[in-house]
Amino acid sequence: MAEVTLATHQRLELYYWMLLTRVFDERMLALWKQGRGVGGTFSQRGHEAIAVGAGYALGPDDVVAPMHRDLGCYLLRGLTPRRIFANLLGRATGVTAGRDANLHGLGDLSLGIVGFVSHLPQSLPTALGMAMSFVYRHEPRVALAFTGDGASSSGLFHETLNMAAVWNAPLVLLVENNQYAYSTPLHEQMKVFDIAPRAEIYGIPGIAVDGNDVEAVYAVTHEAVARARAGGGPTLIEAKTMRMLGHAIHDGAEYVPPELLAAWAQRDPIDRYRAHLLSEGAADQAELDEIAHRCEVEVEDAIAFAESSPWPDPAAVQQGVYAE
Amino acid sequence: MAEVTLATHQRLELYYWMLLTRVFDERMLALWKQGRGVGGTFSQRGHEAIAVGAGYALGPDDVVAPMHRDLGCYLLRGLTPRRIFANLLGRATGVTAGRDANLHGLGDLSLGIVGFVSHLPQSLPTALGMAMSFVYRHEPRVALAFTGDGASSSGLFHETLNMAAVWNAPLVLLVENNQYAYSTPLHEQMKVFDIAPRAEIYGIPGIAVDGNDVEAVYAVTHEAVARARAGGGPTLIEAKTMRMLGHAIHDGAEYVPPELLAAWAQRDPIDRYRAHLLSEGAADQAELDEIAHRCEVEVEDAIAFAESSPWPDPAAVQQGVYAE
Amino acid sequence: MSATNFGFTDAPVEDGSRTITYIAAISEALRQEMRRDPDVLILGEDVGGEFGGAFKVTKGFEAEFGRNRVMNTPLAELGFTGVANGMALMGLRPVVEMQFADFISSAFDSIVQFAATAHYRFGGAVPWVIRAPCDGGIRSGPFHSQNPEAWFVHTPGLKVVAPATPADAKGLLIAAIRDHNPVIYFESKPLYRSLKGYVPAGEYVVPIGKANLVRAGEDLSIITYGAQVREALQAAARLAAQGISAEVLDLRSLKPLDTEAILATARKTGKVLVVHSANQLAGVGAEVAALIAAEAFEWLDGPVQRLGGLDTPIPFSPPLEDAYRPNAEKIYAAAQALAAF
Amino acid sequence: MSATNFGFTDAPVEDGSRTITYIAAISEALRQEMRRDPDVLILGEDVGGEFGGAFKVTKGFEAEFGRNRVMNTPLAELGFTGVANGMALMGLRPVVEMQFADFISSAFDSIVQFAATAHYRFGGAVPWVIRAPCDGGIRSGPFHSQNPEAWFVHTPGLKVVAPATPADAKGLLIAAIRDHNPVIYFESKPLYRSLKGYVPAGEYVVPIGKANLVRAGEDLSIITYGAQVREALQAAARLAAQGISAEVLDLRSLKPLDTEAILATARKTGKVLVVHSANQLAGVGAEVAALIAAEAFEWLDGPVQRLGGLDTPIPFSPPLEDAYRPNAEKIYAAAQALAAF
Ligand SMILES: Cc1ncc(C[n+]2csc(CCOP(=O)(O)OP(=O)(O)O)c2C)c(N)n1
Ligand SMILES: Cc1ncc(C[n+]2csc(CCOP(=O)(O)OP(=O)(O)O)c2C)c(N)n1
Ligand SMILES: [Mg+2]
Ligand SMILES: [Mg+2]
Repeated sequence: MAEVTLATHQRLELYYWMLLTRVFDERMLALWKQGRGVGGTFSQRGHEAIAVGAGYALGPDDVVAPMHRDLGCYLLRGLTPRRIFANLLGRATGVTAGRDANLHGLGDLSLGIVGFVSHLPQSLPTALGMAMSFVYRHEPRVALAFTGDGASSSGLFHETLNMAAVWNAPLVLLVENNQYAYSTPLHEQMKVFDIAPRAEIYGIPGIAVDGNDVEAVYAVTHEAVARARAGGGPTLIEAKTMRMLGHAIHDGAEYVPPELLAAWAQRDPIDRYRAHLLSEGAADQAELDEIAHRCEVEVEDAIAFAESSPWPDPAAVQQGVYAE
Repeated sequence: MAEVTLATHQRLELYYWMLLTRVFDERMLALWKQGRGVGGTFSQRGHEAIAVGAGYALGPDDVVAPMHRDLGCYLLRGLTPRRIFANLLGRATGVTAGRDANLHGLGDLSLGIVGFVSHLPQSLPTALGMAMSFVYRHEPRVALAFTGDGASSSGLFHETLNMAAVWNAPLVLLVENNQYAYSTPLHEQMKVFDIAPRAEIYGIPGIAVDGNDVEAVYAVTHEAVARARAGGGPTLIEAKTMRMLGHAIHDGAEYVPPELLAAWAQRDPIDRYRAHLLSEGAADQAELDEIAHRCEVEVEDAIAFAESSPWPDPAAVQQGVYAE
Repeated sequence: MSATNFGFTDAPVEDGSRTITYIAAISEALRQEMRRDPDVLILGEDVGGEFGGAFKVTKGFEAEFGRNRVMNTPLAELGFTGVANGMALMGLRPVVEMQFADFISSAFDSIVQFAATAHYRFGGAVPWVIRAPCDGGIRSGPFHSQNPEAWFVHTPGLKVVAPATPADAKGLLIAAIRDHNPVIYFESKPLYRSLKGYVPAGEYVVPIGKANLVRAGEDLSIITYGAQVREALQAAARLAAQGISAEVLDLRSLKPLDTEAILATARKTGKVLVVHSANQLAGVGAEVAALIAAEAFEWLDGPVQRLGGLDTPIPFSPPLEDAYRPNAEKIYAAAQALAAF
Repeated sequence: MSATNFGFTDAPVEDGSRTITYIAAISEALRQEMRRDPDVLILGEDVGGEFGGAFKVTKGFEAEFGRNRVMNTPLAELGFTGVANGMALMGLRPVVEMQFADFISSAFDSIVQFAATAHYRFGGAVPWVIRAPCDGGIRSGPFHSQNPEAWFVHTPGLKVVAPATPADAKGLLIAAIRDHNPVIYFESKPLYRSLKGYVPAGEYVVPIGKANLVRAGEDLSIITYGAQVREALQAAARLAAQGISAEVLDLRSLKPLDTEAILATARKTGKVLVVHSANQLAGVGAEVAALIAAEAFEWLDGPVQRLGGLDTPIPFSPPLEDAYRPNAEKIYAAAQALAAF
């Protein structure tokens, strides 16, 4: 694996984005339990290091196609907690102005983000197309796409990797292997539980990484992004983690063995990184507390903003179907 | 590779089916050039050993989903030259009674053959479903599916292999790697030109075989079928060959380098097998001539039958859309 | 929402009938058919284990029927629907659960190219059922609210049904499982737990292809299906209070359509409003309206009207979704205008 | 068949116009747009190299524009249409060739779920064109003859066009490429080399959404598109010989429909026959007929009639395909019956 050379302020940024994700997620779930949510929403717990570590490895002109567990990536790419929370509540001020639900559709091309589409894994060929537009225009830009272990069973996973390899596309495809697709465990999805080695049949690099180690995720993604930018073609990254809560807000995940969750809880990406930062002296407790406070304030502000935001105007329901 | 133990009469059968395919193909192309064909049709030259060698490895209760270069397999499974030629000419006596074109739709479930559907590679999950019905009913039967290098780029290839592996299905999936998908050469389709090793990522055996050696194709398929029947799960076979004529009747294949064709012509599966049989003393020239004569007669008979067969009754056009 | 039978006239109470929810009726039909016929099996994402599907329709099924008959699939709709094709060709009767009807588009080729044509082409019967939880009004956004029935009604070789009541949910599902053809069964999510009705306990088959006149009337006909039947009945009740007598025809079967029943009601009242949740443009309602316009022309006392979803993706936010979607209120207004024509 | 302009009135001869085939007009439009706009590129199976596509529409393109702009794809419609989505989001203007319109079903999700919704959901414009060689009558069987436009007309967020003449083939393709939305362009294979017509040499744009009254008449209207326009004109000529004056409206654009032109002709003649090659049941003709039935009710002097393909897979054998498919003869008979109503 590549050497990580992160400055202290960058490390604190990683910590901040992970924690912001966590706080956002917790407050979101709490709100839903109080009946203040609209529709359903996806849990993020366990995915913070992946979404943040990988997203952080991109340059400002790169583009990303996150999935439904990548709140951290949306946030660090510049979608504010306000805009996202307002989207969750279907408000006019949300990213999609009430048109798409929860973390779907959170696209903002000015921030280089493609809106997520439910049909998995549609984002993959989309990201490849974006990558190919960079080749077409000789731009030194890279596309990063996220997907899940579940979606890796879909044909589009193969079609995308195959075309990316043939075309030597500047694409990084990251699989968040969280052991489950909804209620379906890995062994009912695939016979070989390692996904990174699939890269071999496409003739591209495939790298597995601890998905609960934010700096490791950052490092492998950074390396893959650099390779892609330099004309070295696509990389498949598999980040292993565990989905620590239900698939979505209504799901109690009774089908997950408690021992498994208990074991992974020991490896919580945020707790681990906090301990790491403290032990390395990158930050003291006061600094970390200040970050935590900042996250709390931001999320509270976002909720207040969202809840007091106007509903979309029903008269505008047919606007925007077509680009003018 | 497994030992081949074929009796002399079996070897002569292999030769007969290959030659019947060749003669059928040649007469078919000639007829089309004379303007006596209806619609288009696919060339078979180069694929005889694969279609015949693999098909011959099945037991009578096994099922097969051939593709558009597997005339030999259709024939040896019991579709007569008459029924197939009548199908090519859209006659009421054809396999599909004029409903489907050329080698599409050549299904006869009483012979364990699934009709080919154009959308590639739809036959693969169909064959997997048939295989799973055998598991469901505890029947010692196997499904064999053929597909091309081109179709191996499609998502269904991955979806089928993945599910077959997870479910340990009695499925043999054979890729006829003939270097081209229509006009598109291998290097525009995939970065790694060997397809058999893809089996590894699914945790199943993957075997490459010389697709112009009928006994070799028979041997690997026979072994895979036996393994599947014994509960050993699926196998991926890659049979390497060359499509020696155009994609279909109208295609001159000017995009194929002549040297490539010339090189492969040296390895013609039928010429090779003829020489092999003679050199091994399995047959003398008179016997082989007799077989050739039989093939000529059968194909001429099939053409005469087809050309003199009635057209389907237009009043029946809406019959058979639904099963009663 | 607690379950009620809303404006429905209760189905005739047969021996052993009980009042159960729409979703319970679906489960019951599946369980009964699996007990009756060992060739019936279930496959789909998350249908097995303790979990029993995103909507818990098959909860407890794996325990009763075993893994062989309740198959969890990987996320691969095109592939596992193709698997159902192969199983069905061999005489099994797979019931495929799409997690949401929206994802049926991922299985499109396996349905419209293979399953729909196999019998016509080579006599291969494909007796599967796809269960597709459809429709919205429950704030689930553009990808968990779709009503894609028109694509399949337009496709030769398929059958399509859409139950509006618990009894029909049971009877049409049993009919679909026993049918020798590929049948897409659109079950309306908004009715799952909010609609109760009498459901016969034993074998109960509602024949595919027969509409149901759920309310007789004189002044106009509302022709609809699925979740909009409930809305239409509510609208009809309000219209009655205004002295307008509306007939409500529940199509139940969308392919084949019950052209006789459609034309009978059109000829009887001379005024027709066709309603569905799917977007109106080139929806199933267009076929119904065109059929009436062609075959009941001389009986018409007013233009055949349609009310469907707008021609936009289905929006998430409550005010937008409400603007998008037909409901009792909008049906009432459209029917009133038509009556006044 | 040698190319003729059949029953068409030649388009007005502009400076530099020439008589060319329908397929040459498609090639010309593509080449001109690629010369004009460096963001226009082509992708699809076998479109590159010396080969230039199954129908040779892009023959010579790779030599002129390079591999970057004429991309051969692996056999993966869902994937490469998804690639076009991504390229289009970044401002390129990919023109995707489906080898046959039939294979568009393999790309379904990338079209109906992603491309169709991206702008509504997050403002992502997807300015691609899919070229889909459709229609039959040329003995190519169930999988090389399909007319799948109804699926897409029913899908919010798409545009759909279907040229009937060489001039429109050019003008609509240029309009489609310049449109900021996903446009599916159904080109009629049976017209490729059998139909010639005047085509303006330079930039020539036929606006999407405008129908074309190709023949004026008094007694009835035939509304159609694609290859059936030629058939309708032949029928109209025969009708004229019988003293029946038929108006022929070529829709050209199926989504959006030119409702104004449709209603104008319906109101003018009071009798309408809607014709298309696609199977009739729940086809685009149903929408057109339903629209007329609702909005031109008081002007109608006879039932709106439809003539489309049968509700079967498209059969291969000549007598079966001829029985399946509308043609001038059948249009003539249906129009005559309608005129006599
Ligand atoms: C084509 C398709 N089928 C079904 C679904 C429903 N669905 C949503 S998420 C999900 C599981 C996805 O698992 P995975 O890819 O592992 O992502 P995770 O949720 O575990 O992060 C399923 C089946 C979908 N979104 N798309
Ligand atoms: C989904 C789909 N797209 C396109 C086609 C058109 N098509 C027919 S055969 C073919 C090439 C297939 O190549 P391969 O799988 O290698 O088989 P081969 O013809 O070489 O034997 C193509 C593109 C098709 N049949 N199905
Ligand atoms: Mg997962
Ligand atoms: Mg090939």
